[in-house]
Amino acid sequence: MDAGLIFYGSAIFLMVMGVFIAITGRHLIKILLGIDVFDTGLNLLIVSFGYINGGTAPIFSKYPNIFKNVVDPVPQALVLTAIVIGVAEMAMGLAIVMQIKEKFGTCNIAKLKELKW
Amino acid sequence: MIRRLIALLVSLYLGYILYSFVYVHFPFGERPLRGVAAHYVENGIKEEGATNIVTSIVTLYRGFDTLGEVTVLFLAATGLGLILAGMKREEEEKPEPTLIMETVTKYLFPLVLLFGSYIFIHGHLTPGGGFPAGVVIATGYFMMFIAQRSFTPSEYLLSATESFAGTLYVIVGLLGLALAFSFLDNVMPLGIPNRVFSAGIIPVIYIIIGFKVGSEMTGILLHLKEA
Amino acid sequence: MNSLILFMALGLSVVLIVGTIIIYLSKDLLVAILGSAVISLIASIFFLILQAPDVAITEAAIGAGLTTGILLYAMKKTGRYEDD
Amino acid sequence: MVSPVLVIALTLFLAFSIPLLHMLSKKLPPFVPPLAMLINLWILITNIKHVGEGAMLITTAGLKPPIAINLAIDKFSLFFAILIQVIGFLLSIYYLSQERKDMRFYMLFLLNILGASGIVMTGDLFNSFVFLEILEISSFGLVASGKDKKALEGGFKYMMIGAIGSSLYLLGIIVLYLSTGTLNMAHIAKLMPSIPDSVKLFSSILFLIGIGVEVELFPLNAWAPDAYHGAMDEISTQLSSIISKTGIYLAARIFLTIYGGLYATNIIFYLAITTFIIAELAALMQKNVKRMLAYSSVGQMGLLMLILSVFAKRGDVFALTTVILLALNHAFGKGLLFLSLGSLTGNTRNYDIEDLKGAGRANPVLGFLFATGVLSIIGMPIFFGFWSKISLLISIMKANLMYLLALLLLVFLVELYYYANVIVNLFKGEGKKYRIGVIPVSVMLLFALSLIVFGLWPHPVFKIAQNAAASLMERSMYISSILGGM
Repeated sequence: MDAGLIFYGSAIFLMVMGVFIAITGRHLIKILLGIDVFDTGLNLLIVSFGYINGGTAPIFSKYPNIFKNVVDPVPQALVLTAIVIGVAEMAMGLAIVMQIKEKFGTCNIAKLKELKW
Repeated sequence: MIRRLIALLVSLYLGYILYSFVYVHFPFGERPLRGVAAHYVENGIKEEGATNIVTSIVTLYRGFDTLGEVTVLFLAATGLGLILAGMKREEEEKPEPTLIMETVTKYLFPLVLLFGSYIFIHGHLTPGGGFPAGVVIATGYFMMFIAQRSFTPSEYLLSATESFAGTLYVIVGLLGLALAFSFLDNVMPLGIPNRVFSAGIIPVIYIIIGFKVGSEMTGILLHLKEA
Repeated sequence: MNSLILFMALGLSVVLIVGTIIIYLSKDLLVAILGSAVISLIASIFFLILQAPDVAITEAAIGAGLTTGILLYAMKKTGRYEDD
Repeated sequence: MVSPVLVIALTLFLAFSIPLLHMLSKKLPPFVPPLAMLINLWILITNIKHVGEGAMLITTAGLKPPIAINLAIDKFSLFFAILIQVIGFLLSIYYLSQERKDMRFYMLFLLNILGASGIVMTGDLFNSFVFLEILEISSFGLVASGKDKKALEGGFKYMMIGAIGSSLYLLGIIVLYLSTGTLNMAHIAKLMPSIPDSVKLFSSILFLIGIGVEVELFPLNAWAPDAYHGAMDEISTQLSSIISKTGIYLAARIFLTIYGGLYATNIIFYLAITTFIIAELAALMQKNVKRMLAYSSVGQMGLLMLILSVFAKRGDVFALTTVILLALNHAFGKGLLFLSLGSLTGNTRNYDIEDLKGAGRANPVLGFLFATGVLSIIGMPIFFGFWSKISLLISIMKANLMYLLALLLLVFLVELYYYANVIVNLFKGEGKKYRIGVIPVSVMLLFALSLIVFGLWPHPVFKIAQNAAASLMERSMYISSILGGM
């Protein structure tokens, strides 16, 4: 079995489907869910980039025994940041959606016609 | 329907391009550890004293990013409050929580808080750290909102904690600037690796982040609940 | 990675695919939101398999827990069903 | 010497402490942003003489690059940092005149400026992503904070496109990291020759998508007219004067410094030229003046990217100077137009061209201010716009690109026509008179005055812009000053 196919494949599938859901979604929350799925896929892709065959997690709990073969810690640190940024974007988007629901009475983008879509 | 199908095919095709690109240039698991990553793995413990390398990258090597990350969360909490302010509140019938729920959550709540603080205090030794810890604490509050009839944390206190923790984070960074001419420098003694009191300012930063994230997330949930 | 873990990952990735399709098709937003929570949870298991425990904990707490919570609060306000 | 990292640290400190100050007194929060901008300006100005050839290196975490994050400030970034602080200062003064109950608005505003100054000062790619997110998320909040239907819709669109664009920007960063093993801009630039061409092309397209959202490139600019239209007038000023200028900085920094000459130049060229033409034609069709200004803004950004893509490869310092001059003119001119348009409509948020009839005659001061902005944007003599347009034409003629010259002249005629239409409308017939405070008028006067002063004495500005452009072209200098003798 090809590990690359599983991890890269599912990460990229999530990204693709995320964009697809965001583009074709008719409900604003559905669009946000699409962006969320896209972000999850991207994070998965970045962490899979950092994997090194046979590597262990970059935590040396048996110090001073340092294993030389560890996975790349930098993508993990970057993904930590990306996850938090994703939830921040989501919260902001939901606030806008809730106000839209209150002002327009609907969350269906086909019915939001204040500005030209 | 046809347009959706075309959109699906186009996005799948783009995904296929991305996949084949990635597969050719970065084959899974075969990239050697090099560049800055190799430096972090080899010298991380010596330089910063934390046995969890990811933690030392997050809080010190790339600590400036983490300050920005905390800012993003702060931004989300304030922006959410700003946008939601002035919304009509719908008074609706809330189902009464059962006695079992109420009692169990009352006793579970301190444990959740304890678990959260365990995570951020041991951030430099074990996986976890300030962000998940803060979220665990916020989840504890979330549980209390749902299960208790009259539980509302003081917004005033939340906002004060958030703001105070944020300023403290910047002050810790400025301390590095004052003592070692470099923002966010690890100015405290490193201690012996693998102990709780080690790794210089990393535990301090994670405790601050834990409090800050906890209060921000609780604030977000509170705003959403009351909207 | 031994083949048992790989086999498990393959099974989980099938669940992942089904999850995204459910999010796309479902008219009930509650189902879609829970689908995204499941996807985050599986992603966090993948992170664990990929030797990234820090990311796994964060994703489980933030992606699967908190995001779902705020989405559910928002859904309570905006209505559960997608109207056409 | 005052470390420029304080620009970011102190702004953050003040933004975090606004809730505490609010608890002390409800009157304090509005005064925090101007204070922060003043301190920042002072810090940046005292640092001007320390920035020599190449970039000034400021480390964080006590470690040399590429190990830890660093700030890298050369003349180009200093120029943009000061521009951002000046406009931020003027806007924050403008906000003093408005009654605003919610202190959170000021926090968002301050963090927006922080994101922009972070982007222009950082020397680390991933750090620029974090600041980009700060900039974007605060902009969604600011756009949507008008809370009427248009503002919310514009904010949501911006959010949708911005979220996906910045994620792709992140993917571009990761691709570069995987091929070089570092995130430091100078280090990546140094290792650039070792990267295979296909990876370069791929990552530059990802960057282009991420930055394209900020610089409003077609087809990523669907949000721009709506967000400009929907946002409050001051926020539109901020969008056009600060946020899109930060995008231009980022584009120049990434494509020129890191890639060493625009990569995927053809793609950028065609996208930019499409943006330019479509947006100017759309502006011509508009009956809504604010939307017209928005489209004209998008068109101007397209023009800037167009010049970048044509001239960057040739290493033409004069053309880059033109880009900077145009950006400066646009920042002040469009900012002035949005602000004065808001006052001319009496903050009714009704921007139809028919409703503006006679508003300029009824409010002569505002009419004069609006006319100043228009004259500078279309490039009349004695205004600053004249010099930027002239240098643009000269640089195109020097490069012997006659088709571009013809196109530009044609589009300038279109521009002239729709602006003239608005001006004629403003001074024809009878309009309503609006009361307007001292502070907004003086802020707008400062905008207008700077356009006239720069127009009458263009030499110092020209010199500064030339230095900034030259430092952008000194790629090897930038690399060696950050990495030392490595």
